[in-house]
Amino acid sequence: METVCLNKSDDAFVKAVEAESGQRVSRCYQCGNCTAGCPMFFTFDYSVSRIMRLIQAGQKEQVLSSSAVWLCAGCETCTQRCPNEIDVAGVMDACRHIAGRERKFGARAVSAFFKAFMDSVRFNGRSHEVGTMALYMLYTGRVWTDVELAPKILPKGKMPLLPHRIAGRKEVAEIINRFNQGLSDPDLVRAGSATQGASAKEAVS
Amino acid sequence: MSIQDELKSAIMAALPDLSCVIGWGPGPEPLRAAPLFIRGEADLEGFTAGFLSVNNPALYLPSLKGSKVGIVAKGCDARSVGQLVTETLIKREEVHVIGYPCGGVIDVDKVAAGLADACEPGEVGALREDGDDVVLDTPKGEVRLAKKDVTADKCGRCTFPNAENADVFVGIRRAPAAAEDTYADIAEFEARGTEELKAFWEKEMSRCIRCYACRNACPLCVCRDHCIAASREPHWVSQADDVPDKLFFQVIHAVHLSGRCTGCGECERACPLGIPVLKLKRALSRRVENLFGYKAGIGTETPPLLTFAIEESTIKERDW
Amino acid sequence: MRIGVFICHCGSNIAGTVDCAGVAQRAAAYPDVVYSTDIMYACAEPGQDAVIAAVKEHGLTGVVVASCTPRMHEPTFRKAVERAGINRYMFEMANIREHVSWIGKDVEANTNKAAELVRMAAAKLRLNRELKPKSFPVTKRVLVIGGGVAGIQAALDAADAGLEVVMVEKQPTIGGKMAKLDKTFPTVDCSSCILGPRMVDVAQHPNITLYAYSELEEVSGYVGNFDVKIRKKATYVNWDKCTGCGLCTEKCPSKKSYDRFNEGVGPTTAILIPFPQAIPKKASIERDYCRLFNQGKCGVCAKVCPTGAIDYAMQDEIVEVKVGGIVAATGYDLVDWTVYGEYGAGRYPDVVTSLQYERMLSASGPTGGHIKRPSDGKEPKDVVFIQCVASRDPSIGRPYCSGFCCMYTAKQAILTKDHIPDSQSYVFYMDIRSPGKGYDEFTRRVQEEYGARYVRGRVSMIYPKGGKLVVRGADTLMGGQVEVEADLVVLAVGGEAAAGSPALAEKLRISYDGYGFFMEGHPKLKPVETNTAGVFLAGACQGLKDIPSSVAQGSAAAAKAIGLLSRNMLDSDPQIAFVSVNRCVGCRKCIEVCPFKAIREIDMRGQPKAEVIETVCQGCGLCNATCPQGAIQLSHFTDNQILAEVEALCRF
Amino acid sequence: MSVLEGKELRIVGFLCNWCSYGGADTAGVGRFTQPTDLRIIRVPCSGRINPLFVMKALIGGADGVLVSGCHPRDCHYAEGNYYARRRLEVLKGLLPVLGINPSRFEYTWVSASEGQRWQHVVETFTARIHALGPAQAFAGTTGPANHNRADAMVS
Amino acid sequence: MSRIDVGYFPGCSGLGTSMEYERSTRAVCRELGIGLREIPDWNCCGSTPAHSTDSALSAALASRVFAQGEKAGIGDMITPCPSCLKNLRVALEHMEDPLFSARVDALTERPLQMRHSIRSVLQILIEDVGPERIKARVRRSLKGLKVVPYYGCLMTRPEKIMRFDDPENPVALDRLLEALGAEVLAFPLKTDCCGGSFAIPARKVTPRLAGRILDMAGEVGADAVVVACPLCQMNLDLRQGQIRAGGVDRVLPVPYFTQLAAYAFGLPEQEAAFKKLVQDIQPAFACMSRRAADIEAEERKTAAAEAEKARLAAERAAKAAEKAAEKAGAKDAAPDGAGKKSAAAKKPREKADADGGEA
Repeated sequence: METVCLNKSDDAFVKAVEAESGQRVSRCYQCGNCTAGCPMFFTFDYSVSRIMRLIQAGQKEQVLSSSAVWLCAGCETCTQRCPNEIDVAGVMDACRHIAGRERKFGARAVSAFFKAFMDSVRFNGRSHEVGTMALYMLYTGRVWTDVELAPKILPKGKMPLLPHRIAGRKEVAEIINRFNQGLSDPDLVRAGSATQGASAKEAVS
Repeated sequence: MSIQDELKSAIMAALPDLSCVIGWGPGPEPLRAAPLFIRGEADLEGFTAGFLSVNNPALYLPSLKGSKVGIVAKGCDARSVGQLVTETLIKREEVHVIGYPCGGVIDVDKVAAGLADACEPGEVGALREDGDDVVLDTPKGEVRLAKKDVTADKCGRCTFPNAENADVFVGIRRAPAAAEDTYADIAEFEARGTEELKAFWEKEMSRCIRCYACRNACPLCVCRDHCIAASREPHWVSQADDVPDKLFFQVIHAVHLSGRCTGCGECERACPLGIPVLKLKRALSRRVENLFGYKAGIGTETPPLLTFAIEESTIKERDW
Repeated sequence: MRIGVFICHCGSNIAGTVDCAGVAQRAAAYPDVVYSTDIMYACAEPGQDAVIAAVKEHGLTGVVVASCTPRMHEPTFRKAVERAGINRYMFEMANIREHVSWIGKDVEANTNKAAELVRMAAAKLRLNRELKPKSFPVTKRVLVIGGGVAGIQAALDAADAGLEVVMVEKQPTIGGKMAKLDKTFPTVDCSSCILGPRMVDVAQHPNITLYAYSELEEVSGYVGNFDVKIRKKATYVNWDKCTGCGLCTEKCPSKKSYDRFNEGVGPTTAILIPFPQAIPKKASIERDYCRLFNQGKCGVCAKVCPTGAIDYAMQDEIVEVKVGGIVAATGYDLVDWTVYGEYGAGRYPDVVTSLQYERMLSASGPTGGHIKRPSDGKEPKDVVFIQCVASRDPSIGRPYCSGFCCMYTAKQAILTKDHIPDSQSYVFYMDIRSPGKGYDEFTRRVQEEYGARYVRGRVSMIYPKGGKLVVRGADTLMGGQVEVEADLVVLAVGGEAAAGSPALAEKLRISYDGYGFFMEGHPKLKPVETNTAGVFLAGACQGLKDIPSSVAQGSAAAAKAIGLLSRNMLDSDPQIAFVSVNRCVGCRKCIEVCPFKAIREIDMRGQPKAEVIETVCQGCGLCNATCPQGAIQLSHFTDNQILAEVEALCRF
Repeated sequence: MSVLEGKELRIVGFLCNWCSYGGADTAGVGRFTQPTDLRIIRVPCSGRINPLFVMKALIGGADGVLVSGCHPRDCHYAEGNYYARRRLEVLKGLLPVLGINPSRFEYTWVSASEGQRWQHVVETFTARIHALGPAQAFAGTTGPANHNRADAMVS
Repeated sequence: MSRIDVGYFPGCSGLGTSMEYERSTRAVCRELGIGLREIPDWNCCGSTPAHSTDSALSAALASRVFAQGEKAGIGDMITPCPSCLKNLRVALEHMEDPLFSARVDALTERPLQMRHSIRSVLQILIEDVGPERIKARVRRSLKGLKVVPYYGCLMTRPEKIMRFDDPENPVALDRLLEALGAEVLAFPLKTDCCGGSFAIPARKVTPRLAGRILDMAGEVGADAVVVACPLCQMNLDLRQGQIRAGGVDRVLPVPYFTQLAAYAFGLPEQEAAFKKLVQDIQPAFACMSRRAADIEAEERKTAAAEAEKARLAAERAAKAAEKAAEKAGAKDAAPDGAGKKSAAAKKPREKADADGGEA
């Protein structure tokens, strides 16, 4: 354990989380209801209410490097029951966004799975279960993941080996590429993205 | 028998019970009839009821309270009577209303415009109705004008040509000129925008001479000698010849008449400078009608600003 | 006029963001101002003395004080100027604290605004006239609405002081919420043992008239002379004949009525006496459950009643009373907790409210003082208490702390251990709020001596599993999730203003807040007064509070009523309408709109004129705004006075 | 009225004593920061407000006029605000025809407990008036008659 | 029957692990007169990985789906998958904000023109078709089948976005299953989380969360857990082995509600697609048949008793009426006895009509 120096609270981080999530974290009075109802609690390093507290205290490093923000399943139970009407799941999502931008992945397997999924979507326009699993195994080296399920599901004919590729898959890939180029950055958009967006598009093509 | 004659016999029939009957008689000029107070048959000489019967005889009723009076009434005059009764400013049993079907009245300013260079309206010798036209004798010969072009604006939108509350009605009821008052004139006026209208009133009110003819012609002005425009206790306006003060007087008159004005138009007609002061009152009447479905002088319900509803279905209060 | 202006610093409250000396300097140039100064605390004794001294020294005939809101200190300064020999209405206040210094930090803007407000006040003052109150006789009787512990205290105190008291209670018995409690904190003494005798006193006091099962129908009139209509609801039992023997309740065949007094813990009969110590101890019929009323056949109670008191044809009755003062003591209700789907929304029988639990604890309750699970009647071993249910919860519009739940939960945990020695209590709480004599010690005792496990965290969900209730909660101090398998869950449900409070407030013409609690005259200085003279507040209707505070407020409200009615005559407010007869044209518009029928038509030399009935006029000024020729004016708020303020603000 | 030119506009408030003036006090006690433009005239009841006061202020150069009374059903005098509601609602119909932007006038209800609502009302209305900018005087004034008139009333 | 035409977004899993949901949804909609117009060349909504990365990215993928809808003139659409539904609804909600909308447009370069709405298949069945019409379409009642409805976490949450049913105790699925004839058991974990997609990266999640749900279903005596979400279905059905390894020993079939509806409507196995389930549903149906026979026998007994009671009551009433008529006859010449008779005679005919309508 380390002594937390409260003078060194990262207020910019607090503001960033509030801006990203649209929530006011100061409304949280630490009743613990989010933690109480959280189904994923047992996988977390910090409970949800601890995450909320750490955000309030501007403890950026602890929040962004935690596994909890990545393991949140987004089930919305905390949001539903928060007496202060904070979209807690939205705050967790926002932390994930910020962590992702800063290349901090507190739960490698989860972020690898997300990447595998998004790659599958980028290639095909839709997600392809077999493809996603293959990519996931590739990214994590966990080649035995769920392999015992294969004999159960394969005979059912529910796992087509080939993806359904959509005609507009390039368009979908473009969306993801533009995002990766930062074209949806709020400041950029606010500054009048029309021209910049167009020029950026030319650069890509 | 002409309507005129029928009216005369109706007046004579009623006169024994009345202190007088108010109608119209010869005025200072052939185009302007004047109020005529009939106390005997002799007074009927020159009695007229028709195109020139512009004045609203209801104007005199409150001051004659206490004795039973008859009036010959156009539809709009009868609305004034109705409103005065509703507000208990006069007693219904003290008024004997003799109604007749009104076909509209003259607007002398329009005649003047129609005459153009021929002569001044005051120089016209006589007016004769001929079908849809009026024929005027002028020093430069006869001038024929379309009647609708010299009829008062209010008559064009008249929904109440017959004195429906009359004790005696002479003639056959006329169909109204319009099914309802759409206040199109006000909508059009308002559409000119606040900036233009501000300039409009600045210009119009700069011409106002503070003669109060508008107020004096209003049958529903109850204040009479105690108008707050001429008082220090309370002291609402100064006596200065300023546009804001003069405009404020018009606001006073309009606000005092909101939910009460029957739209008889006497204020505007009486203005020697032709300032369209009726517009302000009609703007408020439109609002009152839209909000409360109230038309002054028709029916006997309490005027809307002297009562209330706990839930106002038509008032959408601003949600902050 | 010679006007003196005093700009108050209010310590730093005003002077912090207003240049008071600067304002005083600017005010010196206003018309008729002959003396202007700033002053540290105008309301304090030296401040008042300075005002008085200045009046005498400078021959002032009018005074402006710029300080706090007139709703606070106008009476103070009026008295001060009166001591200086000026009529109290030759005084105006400019509110430069609540409306200036406290709502902005821009010193330049604040100073300018303060100076403008002083200019307005001075402009109005120049038109003020001396006004003198008239006096009128008062009715020495007080109405107490609500027969809970606060109302009982107020009624007894007022009655002991010699006032006649009329008490109106909505339920068939007085006693309120306290009568339902088993024990009280922090002494754990028997609730009915301390309340019961007080209830009996109410019944027996010669000065108290009790209308139980009655409601306030209508109030008119004003301080000193209210006219009150009370609706005595039909009980279908003639209470003059009913002896409270209870034979009818034994024989009543309809045995599934909702037991209001026992909060629905077990059913009751359609004709009932709510509980053995009920005052009045009379039977009444719950029409909704009575077989005779619903099936047209029965009449058992009428047959068995030895005094023939049953009267199925009974109708509501309206009683009219005249009173001089009113005490509202309508208490509170529990919030409808079934909005919490995660707690089962009422689907699980073994999730009960704290008040239901009180009835289960009470020896005179439906379980005879044995704690039993509603589902199977078994004695629970693991009992979970959840605090802050419907308190401190903005998501359901109840963001406030109910104030008493922490303490009664501690008490209930203690009683649970007393009743079932081998039981274990778990208390989920957010913060323990125990500021009161012996209160915090009490919450320590329940943990240290009675072994209740206090868990700091809210409960997310309750669900049944295998005959138990699983309580999913958090222990934020431990930093994690916890679960308890409970036999019984007691929800410490928060309170809200009693049903119908806003409607009653409207009848009484008092204000209420966004939650329906009645507004006190001033949060600090007028805690039991309201903005309506002669109407006082006692108990939880003003804001949730526990028994000691309710009793204290009941006494305070009584003291206010006693003080008011100790005088034979009251001064009327001279800020009423007056007619200038020569301007009046008798158009009757003022008569038409006056909400109080305070204007009548008189005949003056054959002319109709309006006349204000001075004792009836309340000074709203509606007539003034209605009169086209301004013939009727409201004293102290005349057209000219308001116009002077408007014109002080106009630039053209 | 003298306001801080370029910073403030002239906003006149007519508030009933029992609810809205109390609400403004509550806002003050709660330190709910508000723009400084508003000057409040206290009247016993919104029913006391003659619509002509509003007109007087608007023609006299106020940039905005705000009336606030008790919520319907909550009038200290039982009915005053009901009349006020009708009269002020009707008055709104006169302003545009007269050449005055109707947005310069508004009425609302604020109770004595609603400090925050009052803050919101003041902020919103002040922002609205600032968006409209200063009102233009009706041309044709010969002199500063008003203050003379106030003197005349006194004499 | 009035036809409903609506856009249809199947979601990616419909092409794979939830093809039985997809197939039965189409069949059930067809039978209920809901015309499904599939969004042309639709793409993945991005699911959890997208919204975990960025809200605008997630909304952009959703926005393309709506844009494809616009191409075909579709503004209102439905989807069977609650996870897709949440993403699409959140996107619509966020895009109300112009700045956010501009950020999305910067990614798609296809600004939306129409108003869009999206609801779930369950929602359209309950709100637009209604339990009554569904009941009327039943040919093979599920009488005797004890089920628990499992909604999953997202069908009704977040409340402000989904605006459907009670977020804590939803009942739409209950009503629908009751309409099919099933006995719906009280189930306290209707909206508990099953672990979602975290079954893959975090192995210990499913045995615990899905296990808790299966265990509770078994405890309350369910024959089957009825679901409306592909991910929930996979966790509860495919992963029952993993769950068992985690210590919860319950074997329960986990059909989609649309499969049960297809069955109840008398549609062929090809459309109900029960064979696609990992856990066999036939034992549950066997239970159902046995119980149905018992219930029907019981019902016949009570019906007979009721009829006897009614007959006796009618007799008594008739006698009383006769007596009254005799009494009144002295004063009134025309006693009205016929009215009653005709009313009594009308009853059987009504019943026959109803039967005819059924058949």
